[in-house]
Amino acid sequence: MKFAVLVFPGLTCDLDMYHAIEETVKQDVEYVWHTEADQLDQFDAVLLPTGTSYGNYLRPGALAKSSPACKQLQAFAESGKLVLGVGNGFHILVEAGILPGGFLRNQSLKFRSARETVRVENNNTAFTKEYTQGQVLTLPVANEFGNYYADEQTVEELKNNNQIVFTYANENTDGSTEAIAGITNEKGNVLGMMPLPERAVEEIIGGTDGTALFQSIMNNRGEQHVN
Amino acid sequence: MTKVTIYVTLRESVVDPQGIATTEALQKIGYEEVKSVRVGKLIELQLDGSEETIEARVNEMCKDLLINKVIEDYRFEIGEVASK
Amino acid sequence: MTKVTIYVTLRESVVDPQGIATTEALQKIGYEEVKSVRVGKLIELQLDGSEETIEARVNEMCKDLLINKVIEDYRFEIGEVASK
Amino acid sequence: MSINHEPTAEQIKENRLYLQMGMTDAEYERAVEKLGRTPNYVETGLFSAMWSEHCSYKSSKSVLRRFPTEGARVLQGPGEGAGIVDIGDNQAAVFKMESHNSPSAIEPFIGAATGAGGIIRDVFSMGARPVALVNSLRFGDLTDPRDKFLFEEAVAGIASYGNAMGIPTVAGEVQFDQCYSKRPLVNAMAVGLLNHEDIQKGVAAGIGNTVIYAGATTGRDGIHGATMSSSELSIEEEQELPVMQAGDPFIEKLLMEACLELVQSDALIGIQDMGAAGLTSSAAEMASKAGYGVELNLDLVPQREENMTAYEMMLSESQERMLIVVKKGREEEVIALFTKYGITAATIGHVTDDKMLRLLHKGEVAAEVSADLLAEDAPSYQKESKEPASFAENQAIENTEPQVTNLKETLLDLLQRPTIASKEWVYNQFDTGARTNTVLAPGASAGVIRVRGTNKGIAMTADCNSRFIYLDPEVGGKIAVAEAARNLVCSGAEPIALTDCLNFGSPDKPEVFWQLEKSADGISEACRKLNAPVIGGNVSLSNEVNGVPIYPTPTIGLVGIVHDLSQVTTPGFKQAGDAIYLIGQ
Ligand SMILES: Nc1ncnc2c1ncn2[C@@H]1O[C@H](COP(=O)(O)OP(=O)(O)O)[C@@H](O)[C@H]1O
Repeated sequence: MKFAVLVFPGLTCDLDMYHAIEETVKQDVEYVWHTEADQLDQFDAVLLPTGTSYGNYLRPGALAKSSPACKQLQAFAESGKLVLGVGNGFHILVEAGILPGGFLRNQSLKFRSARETVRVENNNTAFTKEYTQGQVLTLPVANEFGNYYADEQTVEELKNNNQIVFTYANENTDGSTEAIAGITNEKGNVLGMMPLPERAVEEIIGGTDGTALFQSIMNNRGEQHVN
Repeated sequence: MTKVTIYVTLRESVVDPQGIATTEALQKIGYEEVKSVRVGKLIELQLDGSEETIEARVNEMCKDLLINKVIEDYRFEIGEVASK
Repeated sequence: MTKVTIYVTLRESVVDPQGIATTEALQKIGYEEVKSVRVGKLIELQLDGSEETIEARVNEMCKDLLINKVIEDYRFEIGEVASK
Repeated sequence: MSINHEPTAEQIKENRLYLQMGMTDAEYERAVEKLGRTPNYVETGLFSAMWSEHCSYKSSKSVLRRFPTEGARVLQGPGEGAGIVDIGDNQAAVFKMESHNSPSAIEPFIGAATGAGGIIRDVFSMGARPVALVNSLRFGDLTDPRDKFLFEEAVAGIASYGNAMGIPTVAGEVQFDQCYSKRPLVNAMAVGLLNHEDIQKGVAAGIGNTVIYAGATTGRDGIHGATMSSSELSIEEEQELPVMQAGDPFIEKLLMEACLELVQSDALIGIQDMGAAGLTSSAAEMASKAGYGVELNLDLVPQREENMTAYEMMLSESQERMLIVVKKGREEEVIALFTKYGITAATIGHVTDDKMLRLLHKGEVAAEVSADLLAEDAPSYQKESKEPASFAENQAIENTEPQVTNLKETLLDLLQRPTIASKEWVYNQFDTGARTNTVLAPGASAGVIRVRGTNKGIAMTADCNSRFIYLDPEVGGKIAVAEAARNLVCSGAEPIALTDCLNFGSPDKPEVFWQLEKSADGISEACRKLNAPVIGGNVSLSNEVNGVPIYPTPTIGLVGIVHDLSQVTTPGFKQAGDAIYLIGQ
């Protein structure tokens, strides 16, 4: 399987995602600079890392829309191949209209680094098959805009389609609507999440609860999308 | 050159964590008369362009980049803004 | 209840990195007519209080908490603001 | 516009205008004598900046000479943007600590953020990728609203810059004491890694080679910041506020990636951050260090504002800028490299053989001064040093053991003191795990970053108990280093080298100077014992409010090697039934 780590200007944590692939599923992985995103169709999956891009100016993820890579990302997502956006990657997916909702500043109004308990609400996705339904994971979070917002109608739709994949299990510290921590698109081939699985793939950096997410992607290879 | 001022506010249904914190902070330091605060953005553009098209163009910019309509509302004024 | 709208802008001599990045982004997606963007804050207060004192009180709030005078300027309006 | 209103050389002399720029009569006379004529306005500005304490260490040089700076691992000692130590396997650790105290006293968010930005540039200008940040903070009591504000905003500022750069903060310290009221200390340290062959220096060598400017545009901000940060702060409520510019971590991140790519190119000769005194210090120092001269055409400097004068351009302290020397003929590819990252870069001059710093502006020579004269020939003062009366008094106090009647109450009371209480509120605002190398995050005795591809780690900590140093600067200096060393050893690391930031009151007070000397002696002795030389640092003097100096605060930033990552240890009891030992005296 061939993974692309899509790098927008100023992106900080491209390395985390790159190494997570090397560490977990040991597949081909390449950095793709945003001006070279016309090559995305050579890849099987696109990964949008966390951190900051474009200085997080205006709204985190918003300025990515000024890059042609954004359109190419939209096309890639349309094609049904897998897209994983974590943290800032989730922001970009939302700003690009690939996933519904928006983000507000954390309730604390501060950047927040912590470890959170996260519940798997739907293990029947290309990203979560290796988890059990209801499993509670411990994953790091690190963001200032982790407060996911969706209006009632959107939440209704997310629920009806089983698009809510992760929720915060104990505390919803940042104030996300319905304690949402991760959602897919309707088709299920795009996942956006705030907790950081790529920072939980080795004991030495504090845990391995993220590993199964990458293994799920890997084992999904070849399977057709059922939903 | 025309100046356009865009007033961006959080949609009414959206809770404003910053506004809540600011309300509390003001009350704590003695401004009990403050009942609520909401914090939005003020985006000032300087642009070239003909009178007739500006309005449509600014609406497009807001849609394409400046505003996230899931969480924000906006209105704008064209021309100089009264100064302090 | 009175509504006060405070318009907070960066002092003229202060560079706005966010505004610069936003200008470039707008130009890249086809809004070449945009020459500059500056991003400020819009603070909407709801407060009780007598007409005469409001102005002085709001000025104090700005000084005490709402404004960072090293980098920001402000002006405000009392009463309802015209809506969109 | 000041264009037509610049005073002439005669007016500067007659009206002693150099005083406003921070130069004394004697310093001005020294400049005139060495130059062989009266300097014009721009030249006076160059002297005042380069001969400020911040750039020349004129008052502290004699103290810095006390530090041991050599050792088997030292690849670069004090004098460059950052020091470098060998960590084996052809790799090296690069680090330095710097203060941003004065700006943080005025606008703490911006001051602290740009402090972090500056120290990060110092590290990547050496060719190293910054892998971790550490900070050391001092504030007045949290019961004072202004001090609380300064504290909260400074922490948020550091977080904003470090997080947006994707560099994890892995250790630090905060102390609160009345002596820092309104005059906080914000010391930031950055640690980087590189391969030996990638080490860069700030040199402008090779006649005809090209000088390139890269990064943010130059504005009128921070003019005379170097002299400002060397002088005492007077607190007046309604004083005219200086303009401070927010940092732009987005630009800095792009600049960093571009510079780290450039390091791999054989076109590069030298590179240096434009820090304090901006273009002046980088150009003069790069020329002087290499034994060459530099000619700059200021018309070519990327400018943010209109009608900027030569004086303003040379003394601007706009952030996120680098000065680079490349081989003649290779300009285009280097500029293209920066352009790829969206960074402005322009050729602004070339290297000469006449050892002069020559500035051209609008077709005229705006300044022409020997680079060595600016960078090397600053006056050096042996300040008067005198043991404070309080010292003997304090020494005479008998040791007494505090009488604790209610242990539980006392313990709880202690734990509630902000200086002792958990610092989670601070470090949870930092992205401590960015780039997945953090083996020990804040909350442990030291921070540890792994070195990818090896089983090694780099450990780091910042420590200084200024009360001890106030009571006995020599012993206190030793204690500061020893505490840092213990923090490393507890984490499984061997201390190898240190950086420091000497935060003191005015060196013109003999008692303060005595503290400076004595604490340096203590630090030096501890360094020798530990075989951990000082490879760089920073001096911040005149930290006083209304004439009262802060406690002497020589912050120690100690770095060590973890030889085997499986040996990294965390504090905290691991399981019931384990034996507890007390080791040491
Ligand atoms: N400003 C700071 N930035 C990052 N980490 C900090 C900061 N202040 C304290 N810490 C971390 O908090 C922990 C406790 O700090 P401190 O109270 O100084 O502990 P100790 O006295 O045991 O060294 C340490 O791990 C330290 O690295």
